Amino acid sequence: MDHDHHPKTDVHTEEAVVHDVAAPGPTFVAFFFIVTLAALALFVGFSDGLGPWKLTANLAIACVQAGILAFYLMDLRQADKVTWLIAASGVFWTSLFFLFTLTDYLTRYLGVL
Amino acid sequence: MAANVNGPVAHHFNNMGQQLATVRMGMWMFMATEILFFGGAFCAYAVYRLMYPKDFEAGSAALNVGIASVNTFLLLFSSLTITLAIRAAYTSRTKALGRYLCLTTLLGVAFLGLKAREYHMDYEEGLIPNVSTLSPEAKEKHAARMAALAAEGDRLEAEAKTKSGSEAAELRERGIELKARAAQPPVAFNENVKVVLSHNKAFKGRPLDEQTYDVGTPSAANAHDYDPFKVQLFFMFYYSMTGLHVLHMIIGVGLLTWQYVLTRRGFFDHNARFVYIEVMSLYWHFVDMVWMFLMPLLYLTGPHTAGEAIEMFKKSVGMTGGH
Amino acid sequence: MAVDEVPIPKLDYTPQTIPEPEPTPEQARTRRNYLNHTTSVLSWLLTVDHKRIGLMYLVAVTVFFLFGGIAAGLVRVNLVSPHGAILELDQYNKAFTAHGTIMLFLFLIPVIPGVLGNFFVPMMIGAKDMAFPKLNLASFYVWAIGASFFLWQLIVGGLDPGWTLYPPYSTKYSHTNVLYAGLGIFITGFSSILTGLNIIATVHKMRCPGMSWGRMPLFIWAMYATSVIQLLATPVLAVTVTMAAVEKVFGVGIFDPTIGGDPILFQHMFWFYSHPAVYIMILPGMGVINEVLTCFSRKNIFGYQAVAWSSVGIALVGFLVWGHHMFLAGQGYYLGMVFAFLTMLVAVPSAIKVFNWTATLYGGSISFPAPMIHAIGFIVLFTIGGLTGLYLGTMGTDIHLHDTYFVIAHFHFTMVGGMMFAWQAGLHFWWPKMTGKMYSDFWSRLAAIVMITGFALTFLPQFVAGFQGMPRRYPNYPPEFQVYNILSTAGATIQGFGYLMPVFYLTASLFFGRAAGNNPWKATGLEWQVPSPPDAHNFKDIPEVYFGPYEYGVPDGLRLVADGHLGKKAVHANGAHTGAGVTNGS
Amino acid sequence: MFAAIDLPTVLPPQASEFARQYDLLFYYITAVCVFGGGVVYALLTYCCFRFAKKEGVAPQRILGSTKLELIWTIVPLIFFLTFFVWGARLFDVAINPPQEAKDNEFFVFGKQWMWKVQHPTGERENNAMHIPVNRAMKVTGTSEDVIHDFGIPAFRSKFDVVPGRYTSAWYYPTKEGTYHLFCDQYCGQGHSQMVGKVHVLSQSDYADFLAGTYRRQNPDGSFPHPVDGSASWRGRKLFFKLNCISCHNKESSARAPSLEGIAGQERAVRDDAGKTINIKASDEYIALSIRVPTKHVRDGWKPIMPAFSTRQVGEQELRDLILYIKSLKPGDLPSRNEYTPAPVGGSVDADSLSQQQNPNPIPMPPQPKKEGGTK
Repeated sequence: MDHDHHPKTDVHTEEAVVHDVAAPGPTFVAFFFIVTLAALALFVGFSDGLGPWKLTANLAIACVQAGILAFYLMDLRQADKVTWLIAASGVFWTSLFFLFTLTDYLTRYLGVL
Repeated sequence: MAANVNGPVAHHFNNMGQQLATVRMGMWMFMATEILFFGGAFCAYAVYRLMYPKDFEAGSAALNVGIASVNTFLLLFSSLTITLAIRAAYTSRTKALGRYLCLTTLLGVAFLGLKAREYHMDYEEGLIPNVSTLSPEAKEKHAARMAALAAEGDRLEAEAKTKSGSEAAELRERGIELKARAAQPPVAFNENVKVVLSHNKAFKGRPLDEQTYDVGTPSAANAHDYDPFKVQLFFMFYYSMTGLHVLHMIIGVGLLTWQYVLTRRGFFDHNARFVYIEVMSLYWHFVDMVWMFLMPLLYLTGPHTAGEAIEMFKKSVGMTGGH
Repeated sequence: MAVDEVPIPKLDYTPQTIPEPEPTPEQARTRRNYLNHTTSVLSWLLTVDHKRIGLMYLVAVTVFFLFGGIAAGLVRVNLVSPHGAILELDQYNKAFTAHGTIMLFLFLIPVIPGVLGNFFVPMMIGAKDMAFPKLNLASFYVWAIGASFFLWQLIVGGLDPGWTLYPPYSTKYSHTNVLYAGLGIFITGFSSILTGLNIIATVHKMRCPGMSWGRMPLFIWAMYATSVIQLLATPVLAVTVTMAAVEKVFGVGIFDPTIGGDPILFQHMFWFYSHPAVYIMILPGMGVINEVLTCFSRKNIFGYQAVAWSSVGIALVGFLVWGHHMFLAGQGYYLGMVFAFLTMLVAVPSAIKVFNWTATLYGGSISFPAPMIHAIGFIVLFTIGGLTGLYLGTMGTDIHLHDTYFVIAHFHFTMVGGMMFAWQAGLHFWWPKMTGKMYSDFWSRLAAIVMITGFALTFLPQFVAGFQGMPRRYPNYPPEFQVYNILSTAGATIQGFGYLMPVFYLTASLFFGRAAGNNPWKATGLEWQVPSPPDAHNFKDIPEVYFGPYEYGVPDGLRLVADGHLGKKAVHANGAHTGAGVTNGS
Repeated sequence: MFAAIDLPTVLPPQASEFARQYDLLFYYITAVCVFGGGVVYALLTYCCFRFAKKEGVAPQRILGSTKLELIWTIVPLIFFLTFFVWGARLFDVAINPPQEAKDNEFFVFGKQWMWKVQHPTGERENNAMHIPVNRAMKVTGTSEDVIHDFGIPAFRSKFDVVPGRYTSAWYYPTKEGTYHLFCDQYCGQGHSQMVGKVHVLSQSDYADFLAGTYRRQNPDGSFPHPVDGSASWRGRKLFFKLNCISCHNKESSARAPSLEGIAGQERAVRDDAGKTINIKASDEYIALSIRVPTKHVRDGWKPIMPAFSTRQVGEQELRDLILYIKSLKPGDLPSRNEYTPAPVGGSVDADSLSQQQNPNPIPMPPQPKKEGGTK
């Protein structure tokens, strides 16, 4: 344990309580990208070109969309470390659940029966 | 920025900074929970999508992609407006804040309205497993098929009389089998979904049960041949996942309306209270995000065409008198 | 032994005040505290005071513990005879299901976070309240609503698929109220999420000056780890029950093999929550033990960092071991290996804790009031529980022990032998602070000993029965197992008496108990530096902390400190100098 | 209720090769745990007494020791990992049957609430499994409704039986005897009745069992009727169903000759011409005297037996009857008013055997009252 005897008053400092209100520019640019990607997703969905890769492509697009949304519209880019940690842990644990469960279904019949 | 923040500090906080940071953190944690919540459903979906890709694509082909596409854009725009709302709140422009909240609410309501219409159409088409009854069209199609089966059965038995020995026995067996099958009662959902899929031009699959049992030799395996029961499985996911999303939407719309009222009452004149708008916007963005993933997983996996989508949407909102 | 010698920190500041003397009986009688500053019924039902909410949890949880206990009693009595002594088959199934669901969802999960967590997390970190007081109240009522669903399904005929609710039995073949129970689980789970969220926010944002992570009491660390699990695991259970409910309503479903569903998937989703859930149950208990052991051995915890981080370690790795419930369920062999390996890893932090606790006692000056006896009992019983867990986490040995009484015994050794005794320890430890009254020393010690004896007698024989292959959830069984069951039932009876005793002497202490005083145990936690019962807002001024939580190393801390042994003037042994007028009656 | 408490052995019987390997690991873990727990308890006791509160003795100020932390992190971890490795290898053994086991594959169907066992040869039995000793065998199972679990403690073997899937285990039984068969996965009301017996037979006995003539001599020397699942057991059921028993019975009334031990014996009969001849009681003879009883009538008996045409007794049934009659040894014929056939599940012989063979029979629990029972 640390032994500096000066009280830490970290939680009491006036931290940046308001995200600096960037000029609406970035917001609109981000939004424009999101909408374009949505349109692209529809286009991919309606075309039969990609075949089995259609879903993969669309999910990739969705991830990009979500990223932009979180980063610019939800101001994650200005958020503090803890917020990042929380958001990351949510995604991380979900991916763990996916990883293990799907592993079961993909390896279930290896070496057994 | 922090300097000109004014507003009441709750009894148990020491200063505004602590209070705002806490509220914000709480909301982010709640969203981490939500990620896990939908993550669970998505994982279950993924498992079955891996098991039965063709059937899930068939199920997707039976959905109303027209409404879904329009809804996507509605939701995206609402995402923009709520962002503008929070920007307005930051700079304490309460008039603009009110406008944007109102706009967002309306977009949300529009989404829900269309969604309701979509569910209603699913109901009309009889796409609710174990609840729906045979749709008229499905009824006559099924009746015709069964009649054909029965006739074929009779023909085989008659033919059997002309033959002799094992050959005759074989024919008779087959005839009896076909007639027995013709006598079986239909599974309403399965027949309905076959009809709906037959309307989808882009979809070229045949139901496996007809493939295996029906008259004539099975045609060459098709990329989209599907098993109606697995399609039921898909629809269970469709209903539970969109249902959960709609539930979140309804809650969101409720909160938005409430905040709109508060705005009009001047609750947000203390600009420190922007944080409530902010967490609201986070929630709303999250709901939007979920839809971004539901769209490709549920609606866009199956074969569709843009024309069909437009057609469907027109039909949904009654611009054309059905087919 | 080799120890890292750290000198007692010298203070380089001058505290303003020396602590107030104990209040005179006069003051004690007249001062207003959180119990009596308002008295109307509504002021209790609608309170946002974390301490009152904690008390409401205490009452509710105790009631449900009695319900669950009655169900357990029925089960045990029935098993006296190989043919089933008193219950029909379906009645028995409903009895053990009621026992399981009530004890897990309505007692073990809410008990320590709900009562001690609510009450003491803010006080121990020097906060005036939880981060979200209203949310705190809401989560209590949400929990109450969920609980009422459990009660309702009990009233309208009970539930029989067992607390694990495995489909397809629960969704297709059980004619009992699975839907109500599912709803109950969903709602109580939601409450558990909110509580966890609240505690995390509180720990992050509400700590008083100087209360750095390295100076937090270990109970806070444990509660923090618990809350992380609650936050990230519970939603998956919620969605699982939702899907099961959809399946039951539509009658055709996601976990139903007849249309291509896979019942094993339910087990994955269920255990993704329910295995971490056992850590939700045990971690707070471990936290309590740290407080009690250090206090009654008058020592620093041995290896603060190790104990703190082992809590976090358990919380994290605990997420990745759920598959060891499914070795034989048809789960893939290779995935099973991964899970078995991680299970062995998660066993280590628990071992670390046990060793550290034992080492904490070394060189102490140990006294044995009721809380300490419970705590020692915890270590003894939890050790057995943890070690027998190794048999079940080892793939090979799990084959034979899976779903036998060995599992039952193991589970109860961790949950009852661990959690239940930690709860008793915590309750007896903080009771004087919560109520301001001291209970009977004799009866409390007697009760502790009776509980421990009864418990050991109940569950030790079940290990043998389990190794012989007696399956769980059997209303009747081959007679060769009868002797073990009779022993168990005898033990259960003793245990029952043990659990009833506190209800009486604690209640009695409210009326006849002597005033406890501010700090009866001479403990160092911040919560002990304020009068008992505390004021409505805990601290009049924000306390400041200057060094770690367990400075009992200073012989009889308070007095010597007051004599200026450390620094110039008074500071409590844990370095908290609470501001002026905390202790004077209003 | 307390009348007969059988004092059990502490350890379950060890009746298969896997059980032997299993117990090795089990006792290894036990040894380690007893040692580790012992250390903790010893320290705990020492501290509690040595450092109990004394006047004037101040507690020491010990904050911890990185060295000790490392020791008690790493040492347990090493042991735990040995458990893991050994355990994983054992599990590997349990789920990977050798080729000869695969060639000898039994099948079990779990059903609320009974086990149906099918032998590689197609023989079927309920809640009982007769298997040969010293011969590897594989059991594959599936369920007709909910998840069950096919567990045999004596073999330390267990596997969940999941609807819509095939799961399996394999045994190499090493000790003859009768052992418990449990359903270990909760499956509803009758869960605790979903139990049975595993009979490990010598190779020759198992051959007899498949031939349908397997008899197990009880300790008291008496022979019970044929075992459930065998052909002659089916024959026995027919023997009652067709009311043969009303004349051919233990009491051997004046109406019909006893049939005990006639197989292969020379017998004096009157043919339809009325002259007495000697005929060896071959299968064909027995068949004929069921189809056309008046053809050869046993000396000294009236030709009153009704004929049983193929409509009443199919050829396969007839075969079962013959096997039963051939299997009858002196004193075997049931009494006229004996109750059979065996109730589904608890087969009569499984119990009557277990009464003598195994001191701890599965009791017949109270039957479920409400519906939802047998589907």
